[in-house]
Amino acid sequence: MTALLQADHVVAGHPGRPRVLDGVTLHIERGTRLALLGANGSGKTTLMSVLAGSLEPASGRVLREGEPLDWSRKGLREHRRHVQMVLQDPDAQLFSADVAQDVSFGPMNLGLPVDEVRERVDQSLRLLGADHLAERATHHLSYGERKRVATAGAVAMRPDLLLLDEPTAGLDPAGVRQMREALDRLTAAGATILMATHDVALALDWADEAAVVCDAAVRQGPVDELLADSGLIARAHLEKPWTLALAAALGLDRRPRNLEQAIAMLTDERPAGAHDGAAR
Amino acid sequence: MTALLQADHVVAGHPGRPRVLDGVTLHIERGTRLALLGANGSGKTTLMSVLAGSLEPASGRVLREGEPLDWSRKGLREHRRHVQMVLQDPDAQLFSADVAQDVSFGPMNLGLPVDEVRERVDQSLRLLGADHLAERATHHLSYGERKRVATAGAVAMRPDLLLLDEPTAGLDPAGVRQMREALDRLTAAGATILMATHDVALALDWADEAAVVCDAAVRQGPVDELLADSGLIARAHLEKPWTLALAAALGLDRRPRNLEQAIAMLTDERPAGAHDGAAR
Amino acid sequence: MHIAEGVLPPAQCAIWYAAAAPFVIHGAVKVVKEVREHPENKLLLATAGACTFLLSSIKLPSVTGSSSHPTGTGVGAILFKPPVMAFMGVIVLVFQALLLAHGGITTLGANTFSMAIAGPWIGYWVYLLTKRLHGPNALAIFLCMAISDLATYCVTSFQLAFAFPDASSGVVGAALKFLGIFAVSQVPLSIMEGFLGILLFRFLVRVAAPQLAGLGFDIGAGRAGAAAVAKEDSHV
Amino acid sequence: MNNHSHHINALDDAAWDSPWRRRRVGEKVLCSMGLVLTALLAPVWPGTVLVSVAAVAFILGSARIRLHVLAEAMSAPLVFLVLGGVSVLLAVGRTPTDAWWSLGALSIGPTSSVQALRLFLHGMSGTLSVMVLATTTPMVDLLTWLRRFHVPEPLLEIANLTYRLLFVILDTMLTVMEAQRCRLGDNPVGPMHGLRRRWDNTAAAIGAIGILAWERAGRLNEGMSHRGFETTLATLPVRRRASPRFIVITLAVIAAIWALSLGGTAS
Ligand SMILES: Nc1ncnc2c1ncn2[C@@H]1O[C@H](COP(=O)(O)OP(=O)(O)OP(=O)(O)O)[C@@H](O)[C@H]1O
Ligand SMILES: Nc1ncnc2c1ncn2[C@@H]1O[C@H](COP(=O)(O)OP(=O)(O)OP(=O)(O)O)[C@@H](O)[C@H]1O
Ligand SMILES: [Mg+2]
Ligand SMILES: [Mg+2]
Repeated sequence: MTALLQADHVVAGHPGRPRVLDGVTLHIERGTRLALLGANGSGKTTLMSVLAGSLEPASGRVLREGEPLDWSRKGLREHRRHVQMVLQDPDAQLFSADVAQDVSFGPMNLGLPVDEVRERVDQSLRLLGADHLAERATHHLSYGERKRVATAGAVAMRPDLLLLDEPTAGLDPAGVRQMREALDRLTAAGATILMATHDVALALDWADEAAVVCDAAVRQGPVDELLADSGLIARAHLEKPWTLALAAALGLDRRPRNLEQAIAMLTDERPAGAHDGAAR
Repeated sequence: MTALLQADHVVAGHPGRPRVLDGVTLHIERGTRLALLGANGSGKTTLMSVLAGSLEPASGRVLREGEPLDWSRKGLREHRRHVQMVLQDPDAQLFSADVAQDVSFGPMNLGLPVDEVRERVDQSLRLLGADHLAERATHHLSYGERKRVATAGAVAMRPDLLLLDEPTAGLDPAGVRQMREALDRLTAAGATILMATHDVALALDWADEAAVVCDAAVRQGPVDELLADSGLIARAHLEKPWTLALAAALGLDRRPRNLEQAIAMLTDERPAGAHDGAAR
Repeated sequence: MHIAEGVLPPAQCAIWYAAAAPFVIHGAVKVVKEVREHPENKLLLATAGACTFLLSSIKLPSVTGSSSHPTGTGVGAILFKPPVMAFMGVIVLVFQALLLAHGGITTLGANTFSMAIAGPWIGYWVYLLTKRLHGPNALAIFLCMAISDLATYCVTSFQLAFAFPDASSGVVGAALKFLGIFAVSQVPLSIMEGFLGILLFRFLVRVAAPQLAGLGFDIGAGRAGAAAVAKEDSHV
Repeated sequence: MNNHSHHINALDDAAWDSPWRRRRVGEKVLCSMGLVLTALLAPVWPGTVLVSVAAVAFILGSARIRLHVLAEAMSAPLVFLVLGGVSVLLAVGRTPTDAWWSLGALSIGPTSSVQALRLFLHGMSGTLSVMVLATTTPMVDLLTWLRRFHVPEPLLEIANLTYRLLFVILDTMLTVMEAQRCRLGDNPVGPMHGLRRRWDNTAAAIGAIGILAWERAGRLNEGMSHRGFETTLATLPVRRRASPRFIVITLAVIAAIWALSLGGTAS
């Protein structure tokens, strides 16, 4: 089993806090949707920086397709063709005043011919539903638009793995929906996505797997299983998604992941009335 | 009926967009919990700036206790004793080296004697559940802690009305819970609160009333009523809170506001046979 | 206070361009060398430039409520050293000319000379001299800020005087006239800027001591520009 | 942060939305600088007036910039020009024999008033000519264009980042100042409107803005390193179509101004 990307007993941190992560192991399989959960300051962003090759761990290894990451300039350049990270604050990432120019930054660094760069810029803006923004000034964009453009900048590198730091934070519900549609298009186009978020309902609905950062370590598993674990939830400052909480309160042995499934569960279960479902 | 604060046909905006708000009328009664909803860029923050006396409307009036706001230096000083606003980004409003000093900024500007300032600082940190932070350096605080300290800075002015711009954005679920508890303490202590948020479930659960900014105008009403209005929700880029969506999908004529009420609704409504099982 | 576009005769535009060029090129060479070694310093310099630009839109408190604003070149001179300011000053002046219609392109040389060269250099010399004479830090900062502001305005007055000698008393008379007129706003402003500088550095020492040390502030001069900044930046 | 049209970006906004955005930068520079040089070199009358008329026609007519944007932009240089004009108008010292008016050492005469008028007209026409460029060409386009003159790349990149950071930091600045206003930072209780505290507060605001700006630059640095930033900020060149017609019109207008001015002085 060679994972697309893998962290192996990683210890990493920052000057003031050297062991934010203390022996973290994580497997990201090709094609999964992985949600990264955890309290404020638990180390989600730190872990993503390690995976993106931007923060060298004090010990432990990062492996891509089974090969240890080479932290030299050359090795990192290669790594970034495969793994791209999008930060939470779009302003921390958009340096060019012109949207198309900004998105072209990564492909230009790859030394691609100008025509191919242009094509990639168009395509990635389209995937993010932001093609109409190409000629706008970065500082004229709304927050949600900037988020999408920042993501397009990473997508233009055609990475195998996208690391997204709270891509829906600060967006209005319609913006969240648009971002989710964009992520679905990316997954359909073959990308593997890891998304850090504080929104447990979103994680449950979107992800296949979850990784919870807690006490400087990571617990990985099926998202519905981890989010039903009350002990973990309390320790990691999370909360149970309402669908799971509702099912549990009604004594149903199901794990609906979203509103539709919850409705289905309740309508399935209602006609049968005094059905055993409730009698457990 | 004299509202605590009232906007009367307010037209306001910014140099590039002069009519972000175009004839907005809003009443804030003493003691209400008012949720301010709307899309990104709809003008929630702009409206709060007008109410706080930071942005003078092009036309229309702001009335406090029925008296039109006097936009002179003196008038504004008086207004800010009664109305305080907390911005979304906590970093931009902490400008002192340590927490206690920062919270004292407002009271010091009121020219209060040092002892009274000290007392206010203690009390407001206590209300926000942040008394243990008093001696810490502001730049060592976590995101959630900074949010609470920034709010304490406004609370120390002992305002009648607090305007909070997305106080729970970016917080982990435990942080959201703590912030809500703090708001409950503030309400118990007599404050009226207006909170801008993108979290419709939170709005429904917390607020009595809602004001939705949409198409440069505001619709005000009971929160459960506005959030059940599908037309308004679509126009304002919102979504129906899951509790309301669930009740509607199940064809129930109820408006549960949170998980507990949803559970109660479902257990009430289920056939008697199932009842005992589920009621555990 | 910058000289508006079109006001200086062509020959004088050329002269001031020529006078400013060596300083600007010197600064630019330094900056290029600096960022070749530390590409990450680009951002710090850009931040300094953006802040200098924006500083001119901050209103200073005053009793009368007039709308004076700081020029900020003194802070830049202390934090980033005059050669760097000479180059960043050009960028800021071009931006002010094209974004605010403040200054101009043909008068860029003259404005650069007064605001980005004379001001920072003279201010910085005074700063060093005060320190050399064991003057207190606050005094050094005050003098640097105030004098770099005053120097800028004196040079500008002379530039205008050369272009428009007084009909009866010639260049000297014109210079006195311009000095007199602009003194109304500039002398109080430079004093205010001096005080502001003291308060600003006091604030920075309280909340950002390590970064200041990283910039070479009060630790010893001689470190070129932003060299040390980048190292600090990683753990800001 | 979008559209923060503080007065800082009225011109910038206009430039981004201008119908001339698609024009080659070189053509716009030719037009603007051609007018500036004409304003500077051609005989004051009627040269400067014709240049002003041509510049306004280009800006309002051809580039369709709204009048109030131009008017607002011109208000600051106008103050300077009026101030400068008045100080040139009033001569000091011995009153010249041909003076029209005098009061003590002050006098107004033909020499000083011609000088003042010259200053004013040159300034007006020069500034309007630069506005042709400023209202139609965003700074990024200009910087990208400068590449072809082999300006060292790092310098252009610094200028580019300065421009981008301007708006990011402006946003921070407005927020910090609003936060202070909310807690009476600009309006404290005390003698002389709390002057002492206001000074402290202003220093704290500027310091806080500086520190936040610094932090943001650090974060942008991090963000860029995530995107593979090593030494240069290479981005896609923008494609633009050349317009011989525009060049011809520009040259014709400038030639006409010269012809009229020189003809005017000859007669
Ligand atoms: N550049 C840095 N220098 C020093 N400490 C840092 C730095 N970045 C993060 N930290 C610290 O490392 C810890 C983990 O931070 P991190 O940003 O990874 O948390 P997070 O899980 O992403 O939190 P959030 O949900 O708030 O984004 C925190 O205690 C934080 O204060
Ligand atoms: N200082 C400013 N200058 C110019 N335009 C501004 C300024 N602040 C906000 N705007 C514009 O005014 C509109 C309303 O902005 P506002 O911040 O009030 O929206 P909001 O409802 O708070 O959005 P969000 O949910 O994203 O916080 C937006 O189009 C925004 O771009
Ligand atoms: Mg994070
Ligand atoms: Mg807002």
